[in-house]
Formats: sequence, structure tokens, C-alpha cells
Amino acid sequence: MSEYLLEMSGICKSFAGVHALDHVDFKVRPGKVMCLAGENGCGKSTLVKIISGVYTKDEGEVTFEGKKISKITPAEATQLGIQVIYQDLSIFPNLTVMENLAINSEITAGKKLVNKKRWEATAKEALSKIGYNIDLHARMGELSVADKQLVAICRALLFNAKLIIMDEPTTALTKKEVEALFKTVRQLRDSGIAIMFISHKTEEIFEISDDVCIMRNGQNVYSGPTAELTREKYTYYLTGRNLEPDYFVPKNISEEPILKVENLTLKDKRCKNVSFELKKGEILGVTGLLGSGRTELALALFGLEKIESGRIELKGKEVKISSPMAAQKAKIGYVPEDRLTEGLCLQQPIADNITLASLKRLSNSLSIIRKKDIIADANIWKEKFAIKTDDVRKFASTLSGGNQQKIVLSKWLSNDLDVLILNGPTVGVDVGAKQDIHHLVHELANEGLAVIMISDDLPEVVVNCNRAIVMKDGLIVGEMTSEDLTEENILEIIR
Amino acid sequence: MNKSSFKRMTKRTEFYIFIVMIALCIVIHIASSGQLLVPDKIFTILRAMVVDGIFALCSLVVMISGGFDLSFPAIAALAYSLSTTICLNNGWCNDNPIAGFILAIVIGFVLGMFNGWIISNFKLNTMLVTLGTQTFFTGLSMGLLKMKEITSTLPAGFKNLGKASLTTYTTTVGNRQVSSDLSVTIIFLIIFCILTSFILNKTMFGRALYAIGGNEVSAERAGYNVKKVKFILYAVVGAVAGFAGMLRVCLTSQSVPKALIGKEMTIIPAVILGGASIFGGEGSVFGTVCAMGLITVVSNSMLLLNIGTEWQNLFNGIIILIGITVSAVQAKRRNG
Amino acid sequence: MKVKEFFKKNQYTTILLILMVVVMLIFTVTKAGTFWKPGTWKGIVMQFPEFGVMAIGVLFCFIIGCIDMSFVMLGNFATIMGVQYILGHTSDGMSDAQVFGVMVVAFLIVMAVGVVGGIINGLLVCKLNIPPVIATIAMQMVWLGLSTGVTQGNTLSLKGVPLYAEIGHSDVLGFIPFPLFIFILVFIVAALILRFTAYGEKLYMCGTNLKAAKFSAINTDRMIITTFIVCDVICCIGSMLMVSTLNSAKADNGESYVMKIILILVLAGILPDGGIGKIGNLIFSVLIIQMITSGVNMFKGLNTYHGSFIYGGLLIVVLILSTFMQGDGFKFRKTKKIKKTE
Amino acid sequence: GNSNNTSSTAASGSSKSASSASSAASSASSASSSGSEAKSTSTPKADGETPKIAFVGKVEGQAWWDHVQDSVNEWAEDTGVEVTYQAPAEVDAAAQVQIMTDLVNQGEIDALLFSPNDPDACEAICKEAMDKGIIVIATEASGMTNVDYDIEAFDESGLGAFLMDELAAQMGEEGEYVTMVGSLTMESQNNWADAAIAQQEKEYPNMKYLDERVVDDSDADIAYNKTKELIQKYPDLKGILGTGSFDAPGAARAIQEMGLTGQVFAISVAMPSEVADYINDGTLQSVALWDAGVTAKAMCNLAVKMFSGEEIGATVDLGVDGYDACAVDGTLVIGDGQIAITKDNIDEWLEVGI
Ligand SMILES: Nc1ncnc2c1ncn2[C@@H]1O[C@H](COP(=O)(O)OP(=O)(O)OP(=O)(O)O)[C@@H](O)[C@H]1O
Ligand SMILES: Nc1ncnc2c1ncn2[C@@H]1O[C@H](COP(=O)(O)OP(=O)(O)OP(=O)(O)O)[C@@H](O)[C@H]1O
Ligand SMILES: [Mg+2]
Ligand SMILES: [Mg+2]
Repeated sequence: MSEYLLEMSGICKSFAGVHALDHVDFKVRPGKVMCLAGENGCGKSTLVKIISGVYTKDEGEVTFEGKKISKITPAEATQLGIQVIYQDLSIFPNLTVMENLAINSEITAGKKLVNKKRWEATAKEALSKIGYNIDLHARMGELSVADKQLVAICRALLFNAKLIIMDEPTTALTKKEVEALFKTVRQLRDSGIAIMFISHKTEEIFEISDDVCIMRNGQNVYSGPTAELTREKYTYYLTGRNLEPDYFVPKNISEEPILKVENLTLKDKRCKNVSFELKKGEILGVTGLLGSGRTELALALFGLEKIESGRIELKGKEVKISSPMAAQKAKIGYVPEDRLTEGLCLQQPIADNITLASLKRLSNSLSIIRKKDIIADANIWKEKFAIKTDDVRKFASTLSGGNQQKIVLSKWLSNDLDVLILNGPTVGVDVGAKQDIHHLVHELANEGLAVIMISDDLPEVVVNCNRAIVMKDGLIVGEMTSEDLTEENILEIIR
Repeated sequence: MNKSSFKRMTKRTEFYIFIVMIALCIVIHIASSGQLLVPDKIFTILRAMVVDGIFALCSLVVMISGGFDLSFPAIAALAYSLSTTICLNNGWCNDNPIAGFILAIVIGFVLGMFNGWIISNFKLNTMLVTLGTQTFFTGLSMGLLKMKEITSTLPAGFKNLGKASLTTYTTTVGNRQVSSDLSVTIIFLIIFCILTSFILNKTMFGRALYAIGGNEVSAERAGYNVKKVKFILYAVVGAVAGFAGMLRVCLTSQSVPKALIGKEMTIIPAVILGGASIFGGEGSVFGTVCAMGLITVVSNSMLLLNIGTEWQNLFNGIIILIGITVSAVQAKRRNG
Repeated sequence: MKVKEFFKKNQYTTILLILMVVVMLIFTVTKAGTFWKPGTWKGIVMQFPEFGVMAIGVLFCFIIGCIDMSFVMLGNFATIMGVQYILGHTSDGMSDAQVFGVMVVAFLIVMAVGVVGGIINGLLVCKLNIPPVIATIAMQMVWLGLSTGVTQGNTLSLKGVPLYAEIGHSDVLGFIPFPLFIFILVFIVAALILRFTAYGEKLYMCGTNLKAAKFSAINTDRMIITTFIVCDVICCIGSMLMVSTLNSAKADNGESYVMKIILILVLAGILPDGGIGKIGNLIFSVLIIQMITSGVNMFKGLNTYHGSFIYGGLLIVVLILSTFMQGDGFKFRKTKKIKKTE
Repeated sequence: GNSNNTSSTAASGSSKSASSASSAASSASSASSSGSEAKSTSTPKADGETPKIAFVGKVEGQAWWDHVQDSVNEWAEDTGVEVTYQAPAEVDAAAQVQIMTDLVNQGEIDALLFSPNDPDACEAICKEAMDKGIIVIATEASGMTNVDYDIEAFDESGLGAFLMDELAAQMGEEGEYVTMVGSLTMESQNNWADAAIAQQEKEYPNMKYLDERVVDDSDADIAYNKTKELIQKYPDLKGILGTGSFDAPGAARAIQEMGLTGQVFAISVAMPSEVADYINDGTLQSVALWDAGVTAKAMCNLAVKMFSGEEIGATVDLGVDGYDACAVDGTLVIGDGQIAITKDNIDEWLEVGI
């Protein structure tokens, strides 16, 4: 019996010529938290899918509990004690919370009939594992991302798992929920379960992990205890370069506010009496707990939420923003938080995605447009953002999450804008790319763009914004300027 | 608890369709000066619902799983045409129709298996596959096999089943006695409704359909053998369609190979009307039956309502249009 | 080696091409004498335009991810309105020029009805969030109902106005049959729109992810409505061709075209899921279907349903084949569509 | 065949084809290969040479038309003449015209025989066929101009009147009645119904038409449901006059089930095999029929006659029962094919296989 629960060596996997994994070695110790880190598209999710049997490896060896595994199905992986919480959560939006919680264990138990009482008991047991409370009969699709996530975690805990894999579980969670999750993770670890954890957030990795495996371009470049690693070394391994926190220094803030929101109340009351100002050259952070109404505020400014009362002023003139088209006309851009459903046409070329919001600019008066111009325009952004692709004519779906996010950003940045609203601009984006994106936003702000940055990532807000507002239950509960803009202060207000 | 479950109920499309159906029945009843909610009319409507109702259930389960079946009428037609032809040639079914039904079920099952095999093995878009198989099966039946109408020579067993009645209601209309039969076949509809409802709600197979309809990848990860579930689903639907087709033969005393062409175009809107989602994962037997009832009531009351023949198509279309609008608006409200 | 590259890039087109050649070969071997007669081919090119044109219209709907089932019945209603106008405004003594004038007005009426039909379909889909298949099936019933109501089911014959059919049966430039000419014209315009206009670009993007398009400041509602209008107007043109072949308008003419056209589009790799499809493939698939239909008529023992059997089977085979290739064809695989409701 | 390609058709005796000479010339170039084979009916054929005939029915896969197809094939076997039978999958004028277009353009036929779904829709292609020298013979197509002959099994208004007479006799020449058709878009069925109503107005003043034309979509089950509704709506309803072949079977089923045999009467055109049970048990007293198979054979015989250049006079013998002395009126050839099916003769007709 080896000291490792899971041992993988020389794993290779390629997709249509792309080497997603190139001789990766990977080991997990029982009862430890193993973090897998790496830039976007370095192959983390692919590795997970090989462990869980979704993909089959091209080459290499996998040993679980000392037994060699050649080919397994997801169901067999579950039986072996491997549980995965995927990035997309794998929930059933049309079923109730109870059903979502119980269905997996019922299937695994080989049950043929439904017993509502048993299901309910199972569901309650699952929730109790992390002391989480929610209406068991609510429809899953109606829950917030955070609630969905917690349900998915509870569900995984139901199994007598030996290894729980979480693919970026904290992307949609705020600090408070992350703490709750980590408490659970520690509890599980202490009961002897190995946890494998993927995250792009450096702080989290250092907080929770015992071991780290860092990957780059489909190869692992570091494997070992977290304790032996410093943050500098970590970023170096991850990106191949040394990164310094790049604080935003506003250089060019205008006298007059370009955007003025007064007593804005939405029809569905998710946002009440919101007032704030935004000047050119500023980056205004907006943060708060999940469901605090930040997204709704942004959508209202972008013409996708109905406004009940209040006014929006742009350059001193009142404007009515009734649709994204009106917003674009008013030179407001919005980068949505969910890139897959709101940001991208996955099965279309990268180039067409980048130019989607600027077709008017690229077409002539007869609305005739040339593919050549589209490609040329897209290539500019490819260079500027170092989007990892060899050809912008390839589908957006061929890119990894971080690179996809860059496309969504460039789609709006290629417009002539006064105000840019970024909702979670670096969710699921690796540190390197994150830095690139931040840097670019700084530059744009200093060139005179007014930016609103909605984010859960408190360090992100602190580093990148010169001002921030904190929201709670649809109300603005605090505002901070650069001097008192610290993580501690924000957390204090939220709590 | 009770209050919240009532609130949940009011969020469902079924609830509205049910209310609309009741309201419409009352309106028609009054407009036709009391001729709708009388036993003989109800018998007629129930009888008219048997075959379409079972077809609707077939369509419902497929739709819950996120599929879209255009081929079940073609399967039913081929199954009953072949089955009656074989029975006729062998002199079977003159006493009881069981052999014919078994044959039709088996044929339907085999054709359904063909659908299921293609859909589950190649993960193809179900609407396209069933469009193909629909055309293919119809071509097979009328082209290669040259199925013929069987009418007066239909084995007596089938005719007798179609005529058998549970109870007869006699009333005086004007100056004559008119009797109405409650067809035995209504039992099959009830059985199928209960069975489908049971399978959907009380078995893991049924939950699998909802799960697959909600998120196929998740269902696979959760441990369902999605391939197998789909294969079984389409095969069983084929078998049930074959059975329903055979029932139609009994009820009409004729086996007309062409009779069901285009049926899917009336069944599918009805199922959607009943709250099933074309994207999968939604729908219930109750809603489907209500919607089916609504449509059957309307199409069997046109004369009573004095709607001119040339305008009946329009009236039908508008009712469907209003119905699906209601259920769409309701779905929109629910999903926020 | 350019050819090789073309085939590699256009695997699906290649399959269609091979299919077409195979179909031609089969008929050549079995009925060379009849199949290669100019008359046979004249029949083929005379016949496919009327539904070929409609297929081009429906293609627009497919690309944006909608499906239109109402177009034939809408076209019938539109042409009934048009023909009624013609019948009401022509008399025996009129000169050809006058009759032509009336026909132009009738043409405008037909187009107007097409626009109205498109707007209704579009509104049902984008304002009321009714899935397009269902909305258009209901509209199909409504249009059929209106036509039957208006005409009482009667045929409106253009016997008294021979000019209409004369135009429909004339040859453009002396050798292109008028329907074929219209088909080519509509095809070229459609291809240019799809390839070179901002509308075409947006169409594919909306079809792939409507929500993302909306978040990119594209007026998606307008796109859907416009697309239904384009589709239904083109289909009305097809209906007018049908009126010229049949010399009459009627509530239920061309009923069989709905499924036939969906079949043609799917065979062409243009799917109702939206976002994909090359209009060029349409030519091959229309020709394949028409050759089979016409081919079946050459054989004594074969009936129309043998044709269904063949192209139903063909569709299944092509669907299965497509799963074995990469590139544009694998999209036949079911992709879970993001729900339209937000 | 080495016959010359003259376009006037002396045998048909009509002047209208003379005008087609010019348009024939225009199509001659594109149809050059077929042109050489197209046989003019004016030239007597060498002994033994037979025409190639195509018969286009209204729809594929319905018993009525299956019977026509069988009869045509039987005729072909008996005479050794080559006949091909085609029909559209649905009762759709457009689909039917496409088949005719194919047959005409493929240039493999000498005679085009058909029964149109929509007579007007077929005019253009028939004209083209005649221009090419193809013999064009229709049935159930009165009023068509571009045909050599239109053979009718009976006089159109005659059938309506016949149905009415039969129904009136059953109803005792009094009481209320309604009409029923397969679909409002089926022209001939609606014409017959109109003729029936005209007959009632003329002959049976004590009968009352309820101004209700019911549509059953050519589906006996719908006819059944509609009949039940009718009886509910009109408590005094006494007669249902259908003209489609699904009307009487459906109505009879309802009448029988409701116990109204002898109180409500139904009649329509129907196939014996579809109504045998009801005729035998007395629910229906009679239905009308003509043997469309025989009509089809008559059409084939006429085509052969024309092909061999035989002169068609004021009466013609088409060699099958009911058509041995047909009156010829312009292009209209009227036979005597109408039959009433009753308890007495139904067994004979069942044997014929309709
Ligand atoms: N199904 C697939 N087909 C083709 N290429 C793929 C597929 N899945 C992944 N890839 C490619 O493999 C590489 C690794 O992808 P993977 O999803 O494992 O990255 P990741 O490390 O999880 O990135 P992120 O942090 O953005 O989630 C990427 O270049 C991606 O484009
Ligand atoms: N007043 C409310 N009533 C019901 N549900 C609410 C309410 N406010 C928020 N929610 C739920 O919380 C979800 C998230 O809300 P919102 O988008 O405003 O959060 P956020 O602060 O933008 O968080 P994040 O962007 O991190 O998801 C909503 O989609 C909704 O389901
Ligand atoms: Mg990943
Ligand atoms: Mg949010």
C-alpha cells in the first residue's frame, strides 16, 4: 500500500492536435487537501475529467488505493469513492432541491422506486453536513448561483467518498460562504477524506491546501507541500514571470461626474434608492454579498432591468436607457458575469464574437460588411490581450475559460465607450491573465474611461479601484475612497 | 406548509389549463343551452380522447426527456396495418383481439427500438431523427409493403372491442330515445394515465426522464445510463403507439394506413398546452389530460356552438394559439 | 491541392456531392434513357423552384434558431388575397398592360400579407416567448382557417386571367424557365445577404446564442421579427410561383411542402437549432430530393411512398454518417439549447 | 416509332388543338428527343403497336384509388399495353401536378390519363402535354378545357339528384337533413352536395335543409363524432347526405350505436367494403357508387382507340360495362356507371373487390 491515495504518472491527452495534458505526474495523499493551480487552459479540468472517467487518457498510468485503473466510467469512479463537483455544478434546474440532493445516492444504491420520505431524509442529512438551510421544495433553477453551489457540495458529501474533487468551487461564492465551505473542507479532511481543489485565487490556495500542484501548458511544473512555497515562487511557477501587485493609480479624474445615478429604484425592488456618481478616469468598485442587487444595478444601467423611479444622468443630461442598444448609444458597455450564456456565441468564430458589438462600425452605410475587416479587427485584440489561439477563425469554444473572458472584454473595449461596467471581470481567470486584464483596465481608465467593477474578489476591488461602494439587500450600505478602501473595512460593512 | 404548496401549485401551468378547461366547459355548456355537460356528450368526448390521449402521453414522456418525437403516428400506423393484415391473412382475432394487439405492440416496439438505437447511440437531435424515421416508416408502409385499407373484412374481434360498452345511457331527445355507450376502451386510457403518472413520479426511470430533460450531462454524471434510458424510452413509446393505433382500428372498425399522417401536428401543441416544455424536464400527466380534454371538447362542440364549417379551422387554431400563449406567459412568469 | 483542402474543410458538402453523384449514377444505370433526357431535366428544373424558393426563406428562420411551420398556409392565404384582388379588378376587355398593372398591385398585396404573417410569428416568438415550432403550428392552423373561411374552401381559378400563368411559364433570356430564374435570383440575393451584410453576420450569432447577442447590444427582438418577415415574404414568392403552375389559389395547396422543405434543409446541414448552415448546400439537397421524386415517377412499380422511403432512409444515413466526421457536420448531435426565457 | 410529328389531332375532332401548333414549336427544341417519339393520333399505327399510358390518381394508398390502380394493372395485363400508375402521397393539387409534369417531360408516354385533385391546377400541364401530342383523358374533371376527352361515369348533377332521391325515399320525403363532405376544398364533393340540395328544392318541398355542411376531413371517426353532435343539436334530424366515401360509414356507426336505426338515415358515395356491415344490418339502406376502376379501364380503351387513329363519333363503345354506348358531347364522354348499392347487390360488389 502506497502512501498516496491517487497516483497518476505520465498522463497525456490531446484534442484534435491540442496537447491538453503532456506527461503529467500527479499524486494525492489521503486526508490532505491538494490544490491544483495553473493558468487558464493549462489542463486542470481535463485532468479532473480523466480521473472521474469522463475522458479517457491517451497515455499514462492511474493508480487508486494501490490498484491500477485502466479505464473507468463515471459511475465506476463514484463507486471507487471519487466524487467530483464540476465547474458547471451538474445540477438539475427543473427538479427540486430535495431531488437534486437525493437522486445521485438513490441511483448509486440501485433503487428502482421513489420513496419521498427516504429522499427527504437523505436531503436533510446532506444539508446537515455543512449546516446549511434551504427550502427543500424550491426549484433548483430558481436558486442563486451560490445556493446551487452549496447544494452541489452537499450532494457530493453524501457519498462515502475517499476523494472529493472540486473544480473552481469558489468562483461564485463570497467571502462568507467561502469561509463556510472551508470549514467543511477542513472537517472532511480531518475525517480522512482527500480533497482536490482547483482555484485561481491565490489566497484561498494558501489558506486551505496542504499540497499544491502547479501546471503550465499541460505539464506540471511544481508538486509539493504548500508550506515550502512562497507567494512569489507560486506566481512565478504559475506564470513564468514575477508579478507585483499593480495598484491602480488614477491619473486623470475629471472634475464633473460623467454618470450620476439618483435614487434609482427598480421595478422588482432588487435595488432601492441607489445613488452614486462616477467620474471619468475612475474605477468604481461595487461589492457586497450574493443577491445584494449589484447585478441588477448594472443591468439597469445597461437597459435590461425596468426602472421604477429615480434618474440616470450622463454628462449632466438625463437619459433613459431602455435597451442595450440605447446603452451602447449612450456609450455604456457591459461585460456580463456569466460568459457562457450571456457573453459568448461558443459555436462561432472568435473573430465574430469579438466584433459582435461593433458591427455598425465595421459595416458601411449599406450595412455591408467584410469578413476581412472582422478578422483584422479581431487580430488587433488577439495581440493586445494575448488571446491564446493560432487562428481567430476558430470557434470560441476551443478556448479555455480565461481566454474566453478576454474575448468578452475585447468585445466591449473595441467600442468607443464612456462608461464600462465589468461584472466579475476575472471570474475563473488565472493570475497571469487577471493581471493583464487589470492592467488594461487601468490604462483605459487613465485614458478617460469611467469603469464600474463589480466583484466578489475583495483583493481585486482593493487593488484596482480608487473608490468602492458596498451593497446589501439592494441598498448601498457603505462607500469608501482609496484611503479607507481595505479588505477589513469592506468585510466590516458586509457583516 | 399547506399555504406554500398551494402557492407552488398556482405557479404551475397545469393549474391554469385546468381552470381554463373548466371555465370553457361551463361557457360552452351555457352557450349550447346545456348540451355539453350531459352524460351522453361526456361519453362521446371521453371516447374521442382515448386514442389521442394515449398518443399525447407518448409525446409527453418523450418531451419530458428533452426529446421531440414526430414519428409515433407513423409507427402506430405501420404497426396496426401490419398487425391487422397478418391477423386477417391468418384468420386470427375473430373472437378476441389479443393476438392483434400483441402483434401491434411488438411491431411498435421494434420500430421504436430503431428510433431509440439511433438516438441513443449517435446522440443525434431527436427531432431530426424522428422526422427521418417518420418519413421512412411511412414510405415503408405505403411504398414497400403496400399496406391496404381493411374495412368490412376486419376480424370481428376488433370490431367487437370497439363496440363494447361499459354502460349505456339512454335519454330522450325530441321525441325519440337516444342511447350512448361509454366505450370499454376508456379503461385503457385511464390505465395508461395512471401508469404513466406512476412511472414518472414514483420510479427512478421516471425521475431519469426528468433528470435527462433537465440536464443530460448531469444525469450521466449522476450515474444514470442515459443511453439505456433513452433506448428503453423510445422502444416503449413505440410499443404504446402501436397499442394506441390498434385501439383506433377497433374504435373505427377500419384499418386505414394513412389515417394517422400528420397526427403529431395536433398532438404536440396539445401536450405543450398542457405545460410540457419543449426544452425538456417539464410536464405532467394531469396537464396533458386537461389540455387534451380541452381540445377534444372544443372540436366536438363546434356544431353546438353554431360555428360555420368554413370557420371551424380558424376557431380551432385560435383556441390553440390562445392556449399556448397562456402557458407561455405563465412559464415566463414562473421563470421570472 | 486546393481541391483537397476544400473537401477537407467542407466535409458535409462533400458528402452531399457524393450522394448526388450516387443518386445520379443509380438512375443512370437503371433508366439511362429516360433520366438523361432533356425533358426529364426540364421537368426537374421546372419543379424544384417553387419549394426551393420557400426553402431559402425557411433557411433564414433555421439559422436564427427558429422553425417556421406556417409558411405554406400563410403563402396560400396571401395568394388567395392576391388572386381575389386580380379576379375582382380584371375584366375581359382589358389589355395586357392593364392586367399587368393589376397583377403588380396583387403582388404587393401578397407581399404585405407575408410581412404581416412574419410580424405575427415574430411577435409570438419574441414577445410572448412561445417556442417557434409551436407558435407557427398554431399560426398554420389560423391561416388555413382564414383561407377556408374566406374562400369557403373553393378554388380561386385564374383561368380568366391567362397572363399570370403565361409569365410563370415564360422563359427568361429565352432559355431560363421563369421559376428557375426566380429561384436563382432569390438564391443569389439570399447568399449575398448572408455573406456580406451585418444582418447576415448577426443572424448566425443570434442563432448561436440569442442572449449573448442581446448582451452585445443587438436588437434581438427586431432580428427575430425581421427574420420571420424575410422568411415569410420569400415563402410568399414561392407560393406565387405555385399559383402560376396551378393557375389557381386554394386554402390547402402544397400541404406536403412543409415536411419536404424541412427535410431538404436538414439534409443540407441547415438545422433548426440555429447558428449553422451553408446556403450553398441547399442546391445539392434540393436537387437530390427532386431527382429522387422525379426518378421514382420513371418506374412503373414505384409509387410516391417509395420516394419517402428513400429520402427518409437517406436522411437517417446522412445523420448517422455526420457523426463520424469533424467540422460542420457533427452539429447534428443534440446540443442542449439555452432556454429562451431569461 | 417513325411517325411524323404533326400537331393537329384529327381524331379528337376538336379545333382547339390547332392553335397549339405554334406553342408546340417553341417547346420542340427542348423536347426534341421526346418529340420524335411523341405519336400523333392522326397517323394510323402499324398493327400491334400500342401506346404507353400513364394514369395519375388523386391519392396514393386509399382503398378507392387502390382499386383503380388494381383495375388499371389488370387491364394492362389483359391487353398487354404498358400502363404506369402514379399518385401523390396526399390529396394535394401541387404534388399531383408535379407528378404529371414529370411524366409529360420525361417523354415516355403517349397518353396521360388522370383524375385531378383540382381541375384548374391541371390545365397548364395538360396543355403542354397536348402540345407535345400526348393524348390527354381526364375523369371527374368536367369543365376542363385542355383535355382530349373527359369521361364521366355519370352526369354530375345526376349523382347529387340520385343521392337526394334515395335519401328522400328513405325519409318519406319529409324531415330535416344536412350535408356532409370530406373537406370544403374538395370541389367535386361540394358540387354533388349542391346538386343534391337543388334537387330537394325542386322535388321535395316537405324536406328541410338545415343549412349545415359538415366536414369530416375524410376520416370516418370524425364523421362518427360529428354525426353524434348533429343528432344532439337537431333532435328532429332525419337525414344525412354525404358525398365523401367516409361519410356514410362514420354516420352509420353513430346511428347504430345511438339506437336510431330507422329514425335517422344516411347516404353517401361509399365503397361497399366500407359499408357492408351497415348495409347488411339495415343501418344504411343504400349508398351510391360508381366503379372508378371500370371508368379507368374505359379511359384506357379510349386512349388505345385514339392512339390507333380511330374516329370517335357521337357515341362510342369503350368496351366495358356501362360504357358500351357513351354519348360524346364535345370533349365530354358520359357513361352509365352509377350504381346504387343495396342489401340485394352488395355481395356481388364485394366480390368485385371494391
Ligand atoms: N473537448 C475539448 N475539445 C478540444 N479542446 C479542448 C477540449 N477540452 C479542453 N480543450 C483544450 O484543452 C486545454 C485544457 O483545457 P482545460 O479546460 O483543462 O483548462 P483549465 O486548466 O481547466 O482552464 P480554466 O482554468 O480556464 O478552467 C485547453 O487548451 C482547451 O482549449
Ligand atoms: N429580493 C430578492 N428576492 C428574491 N430573490 C433574490 C432577491 N435578491 C436576490 N435574489 C436572488 O439572488 C440572485 C443573485 O442576485 P444578484 O444578481 O443581485 O446578486 P449579486 O449581488 O449581483 O451577486 P453575484 O453577482 O455575485 O451573483 C438573484 O438571481 C436571485 O435569485
Ligand atoms: Mg477549467
Ligand atoms: Mg449576480
